[in-house]
Amino acid sequence: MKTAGAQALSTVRTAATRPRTARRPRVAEQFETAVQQRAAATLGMWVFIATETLFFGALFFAYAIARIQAPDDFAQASRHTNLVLGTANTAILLSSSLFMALSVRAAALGTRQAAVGFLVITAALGLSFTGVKLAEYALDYREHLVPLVDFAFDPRHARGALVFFGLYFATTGLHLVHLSIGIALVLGLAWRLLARRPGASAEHVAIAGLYWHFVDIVWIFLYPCLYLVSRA
Amino acid sequence: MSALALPPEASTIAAHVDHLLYAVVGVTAAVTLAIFATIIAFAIRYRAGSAAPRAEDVPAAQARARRRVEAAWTLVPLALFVAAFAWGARVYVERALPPSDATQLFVVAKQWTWKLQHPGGQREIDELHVARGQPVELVMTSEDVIHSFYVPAFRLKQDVLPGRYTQMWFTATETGRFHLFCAEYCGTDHSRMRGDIVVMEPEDFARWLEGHRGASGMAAQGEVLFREYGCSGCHATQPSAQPGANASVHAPSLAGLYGRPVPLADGSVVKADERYLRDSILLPDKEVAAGYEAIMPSFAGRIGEDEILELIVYIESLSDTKGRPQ
Amino acid sequence: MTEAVRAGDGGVLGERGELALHPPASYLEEGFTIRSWLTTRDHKRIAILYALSITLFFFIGGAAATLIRIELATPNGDLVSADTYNKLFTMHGVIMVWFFLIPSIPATLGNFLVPLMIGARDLAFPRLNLASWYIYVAGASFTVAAMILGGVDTGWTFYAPFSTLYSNTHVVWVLAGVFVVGFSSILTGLNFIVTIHTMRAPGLTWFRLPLFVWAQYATSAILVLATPVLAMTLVLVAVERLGGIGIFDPALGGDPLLFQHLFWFYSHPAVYIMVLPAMGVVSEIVACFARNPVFGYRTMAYAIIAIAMLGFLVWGHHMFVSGQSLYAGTVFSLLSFFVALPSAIKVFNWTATLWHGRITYEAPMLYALGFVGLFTIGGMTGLILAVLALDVHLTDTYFVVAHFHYIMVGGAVSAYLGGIHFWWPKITGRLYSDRWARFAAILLFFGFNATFFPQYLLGIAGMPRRYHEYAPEFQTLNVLSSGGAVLLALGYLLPLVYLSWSLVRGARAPANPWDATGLEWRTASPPPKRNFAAVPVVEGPPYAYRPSPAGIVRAREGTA
Amino acid sequence: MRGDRVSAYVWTWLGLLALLAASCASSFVPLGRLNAFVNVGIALAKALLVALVFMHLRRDRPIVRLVAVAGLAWLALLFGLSLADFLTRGP
Repeated sequence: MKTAGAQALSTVRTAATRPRTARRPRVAEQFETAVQQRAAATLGMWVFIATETLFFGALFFAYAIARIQAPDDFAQASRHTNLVLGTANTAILLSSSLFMALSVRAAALGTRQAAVGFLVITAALGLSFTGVKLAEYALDYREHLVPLVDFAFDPRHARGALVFFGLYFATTGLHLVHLSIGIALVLGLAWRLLARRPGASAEHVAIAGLYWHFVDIVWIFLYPCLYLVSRA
Repeated sequence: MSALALPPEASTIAAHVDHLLYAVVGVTAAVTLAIFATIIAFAIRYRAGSAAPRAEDVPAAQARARRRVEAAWTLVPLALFVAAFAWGARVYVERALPPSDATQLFVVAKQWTWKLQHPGGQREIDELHVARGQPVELVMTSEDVIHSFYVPAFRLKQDVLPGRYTQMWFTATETGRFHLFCAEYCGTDHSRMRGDIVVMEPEDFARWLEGHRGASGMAAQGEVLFREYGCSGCHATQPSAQPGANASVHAPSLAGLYGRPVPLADGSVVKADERYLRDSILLPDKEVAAGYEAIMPSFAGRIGEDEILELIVYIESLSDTKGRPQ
Repeated sequence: MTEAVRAGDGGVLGERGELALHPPASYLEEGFTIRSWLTTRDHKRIAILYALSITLFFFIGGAAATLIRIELATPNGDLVSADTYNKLFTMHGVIMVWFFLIPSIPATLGNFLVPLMIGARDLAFPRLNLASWYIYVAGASFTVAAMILGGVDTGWTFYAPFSTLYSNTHVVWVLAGVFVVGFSSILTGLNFIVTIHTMRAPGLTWFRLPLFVWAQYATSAILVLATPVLAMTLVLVAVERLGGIGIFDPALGGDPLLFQHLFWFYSHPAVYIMVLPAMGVVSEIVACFARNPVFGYRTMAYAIIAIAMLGFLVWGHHMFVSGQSLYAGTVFSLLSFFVALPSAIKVFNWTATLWHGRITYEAPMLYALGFVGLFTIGGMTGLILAVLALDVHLTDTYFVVAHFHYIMVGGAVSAYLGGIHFWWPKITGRLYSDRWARFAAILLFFGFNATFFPQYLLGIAGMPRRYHEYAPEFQTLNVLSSGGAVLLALGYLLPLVYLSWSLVRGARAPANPWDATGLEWRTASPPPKRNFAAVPVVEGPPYAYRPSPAGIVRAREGTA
Repeated sequence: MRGDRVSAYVWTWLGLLALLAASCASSFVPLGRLNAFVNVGIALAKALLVALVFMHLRRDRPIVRLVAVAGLAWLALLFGLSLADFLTRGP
């Protein structure tokens, strides 16, 4: 037991001797080592993903309860979504995740050119998803499926269908906002990697990758909830 | 006012709630005082500079003390909690299950008044007359936002929701006038959404009913509506009778429907209670009876909450299981 | 073992553990311009920014409360109209919950102390930390805008369908304000979780952490997991209000109980967001002034985690008469008793911490003991509300109002003030008048009880909450309550005066005025920008107040 | 991420596309309420693949895995305890 009436402590390392090796990623002032910094960044992104899980989760929950209230209306409404475009878009997004993962790997291995190339493909796939989605919105508009703006539906199912399409636009819209942020993030990262700017390391690519994959997972759940309620 | 400022105890369940309240308040107050006494005793005895002996090695003394007290002060409260839960749940369930001989009364809440109707057709606003000793079941709904039917003297409260029925029941034990409050915030005049429950001796209540008799009872009014809204065109109301005038339409007979299990088109079975009847009028496509087509039009937006209640009372009156006097 | 450092010497650790005679400039001296404050990334300065903002909102919310209490002195609505009254209690609730209580301890004391207590130079994401404050300001602006536009009358609970269809006030502005401020909480929580996980000083294992840090950690977990659900719920209210999409309103095909489930999934754990940090503060203070280790330290840490987790399982107890199913009500009641258990254990452990102590009664200790007393009453009455049949009578009456004010004001605000008094010398480098501070603590304790204890009786007597006018038989108790509120209001103004005074005339504070353990006391008061000149290494348990060498006791008496 | 092989990623991607096809096809088979469960099941499987392989959860630190699970676990609480009400309403 210590004699001092306080939490025993001593000092060994000083700020001056803190290991500042010539590793590429810069260590911010508050961190001791690059390892600590990377651990903090990864954990931070995962905590953010946990938050986002609950954010989208509450929306899915509202969807579930609304669907329990009006199962037939939801089934009818779902048949009016565009299955071909929806499925194609899912495939596009899944493929984008492949290239994102490849980019993270390339960056970790230090092959800068490959990492940049994969990032660009990822962003391009993200952009095509956005394009298809917007085209789909245009078709929805033509079929009078946009609540508030122009909505007409079989009156027997209109009540639940309005809720369905309200949720359809809320969920896909929110997803699209997240995806757009992801595209901006990925393109910015690609540019900075290419120009050898600071703020673009393998670590940054890995963190952006986590975000990208999460947005992908959200869509994985949206797809059956919106497009596949009832096709039989 | 009684001890604890309780309002008068005027229903059968109020007595049960009060026993529970005295017991729980008694125990929690005793424990609270014991904690405070201990804190004050320690605060004085172990003030800096006092002569009270202290352990040489306090962490070790704490560790020894923990072994003695920790299990006790975890398990004893736990046991008390489970007991309080069980007792509370028993009275809660009692509150939820009305006796079979209860008279049904109907409540429609609306910003910021209570509309009440007796099965005999007597209507009241912000006032409800009931007989002492007679079990009463309230079937309640709201025309706008959420309200809450609260009678402190009965120790009862139930939120009144738009779009569905909630129930509560009581048997008044004391005559007199008792407060009725809206307890769920409902907008500007929430605090004025108050009324009175008037409990009368059964014979006085019978006289009151007689004196306030409307043109006809709820079931009779429902029968009129049944024709006016065209329900009788398709639905039969006599057990063995032919379907309605519009014989080409295949619609389920309503005779003896109330209280019965109804097989639905999707294979499930529901009980034909107030909720089912209400939803069938407003959302006919939601639960279609097996063997029938979903051809009934919805009456949502065309029919008031009190009219729906009258129709329901009428349909109930077609059933033996819970026939209502007209 | 390496060299140990003596506490209470008033010295500061230098580069290699020696006492430095000329400590580095404090964080307050790093810049004096407004710009230096508004662009700072120093967790300590951000804590000050938060402290100023929430103090402003505390007094705005308090002013609303004062008007409410004056109005309720008579049974008739003679001071303000019914609409104004409804807007007042809505504003009081919204401001006190989201713009004062939720950020109170985490964003001020937590922001200031977590890095200091774990021996770090800053939080893991300093820029994000500053962003949190700006997000708070943005959310506050929306809310203030709603107030200026004419206010909102939904109550802080925003129950649908009143909020989605029937209220004619500026609901969407307040929804936006609360939505935005939620992200401020989330980012603070995220920052704390990552910081506590990755940036503890060498040797500072989990079970050497001060309970304050444990409490911040658990609180952060709640912030991160519950707040997004509230955010989405508010979005759905706005969608239904603006777009007529029937999520909650049955007239459009929605379910009003869905709103209540989503809302309380956040708002019940939110109570623990307010009270867990308070428990952390009280553990620090009680141990320090009893000169004892916290009784059952590990149990206390586990209890914090248990409360945070079980707190998520009990939201349905706000809905016993809402039309929720009988089965769900019963389940939620049983679970509610389970969350009471760790809270009870904490009260027992604080009491036992006094045992064999050498207790002194400076202002922070008075606030802490006030917390224990008021929290106990609030907790016990919470048990009464968890009993199903009793809740049927008491819910939505003044009993509930009294109960949650005992927890949030008697509990959380007392602890917040206790913490401010405890760490004031560390934060500002100044000593305040202990005499005035003790007077304020005692005044607040009695003022609080005078205000809120009568409300328990009002609730039992059956007076519903949110009533602008009430039946005449409730007047006596209401007058008592309003009278107490005058004392309470005076009590809250006092610290504002003497603490401000200390900034001008207060004596310079030594590094460790209370002879407390914990790393935050091992650096100068106020601390330098980077907190520690050298990275501290921890080699022992927290709260090592005993065995207490005679020298330290003497030093304490010298400073008193 | 360094240690992963490209082929592992490509196989995962092919698996995801196969699951997508299965999900889409299954919705044309009339299974009644079972359709919804099949759909959610397949979505869970896809999400798990992405999380474990692309997001490297299978080899990340325990705390990271704990955080990832916490998000889902709390969501399950929201669904589970609320459904305790929604599914037991009625008489």
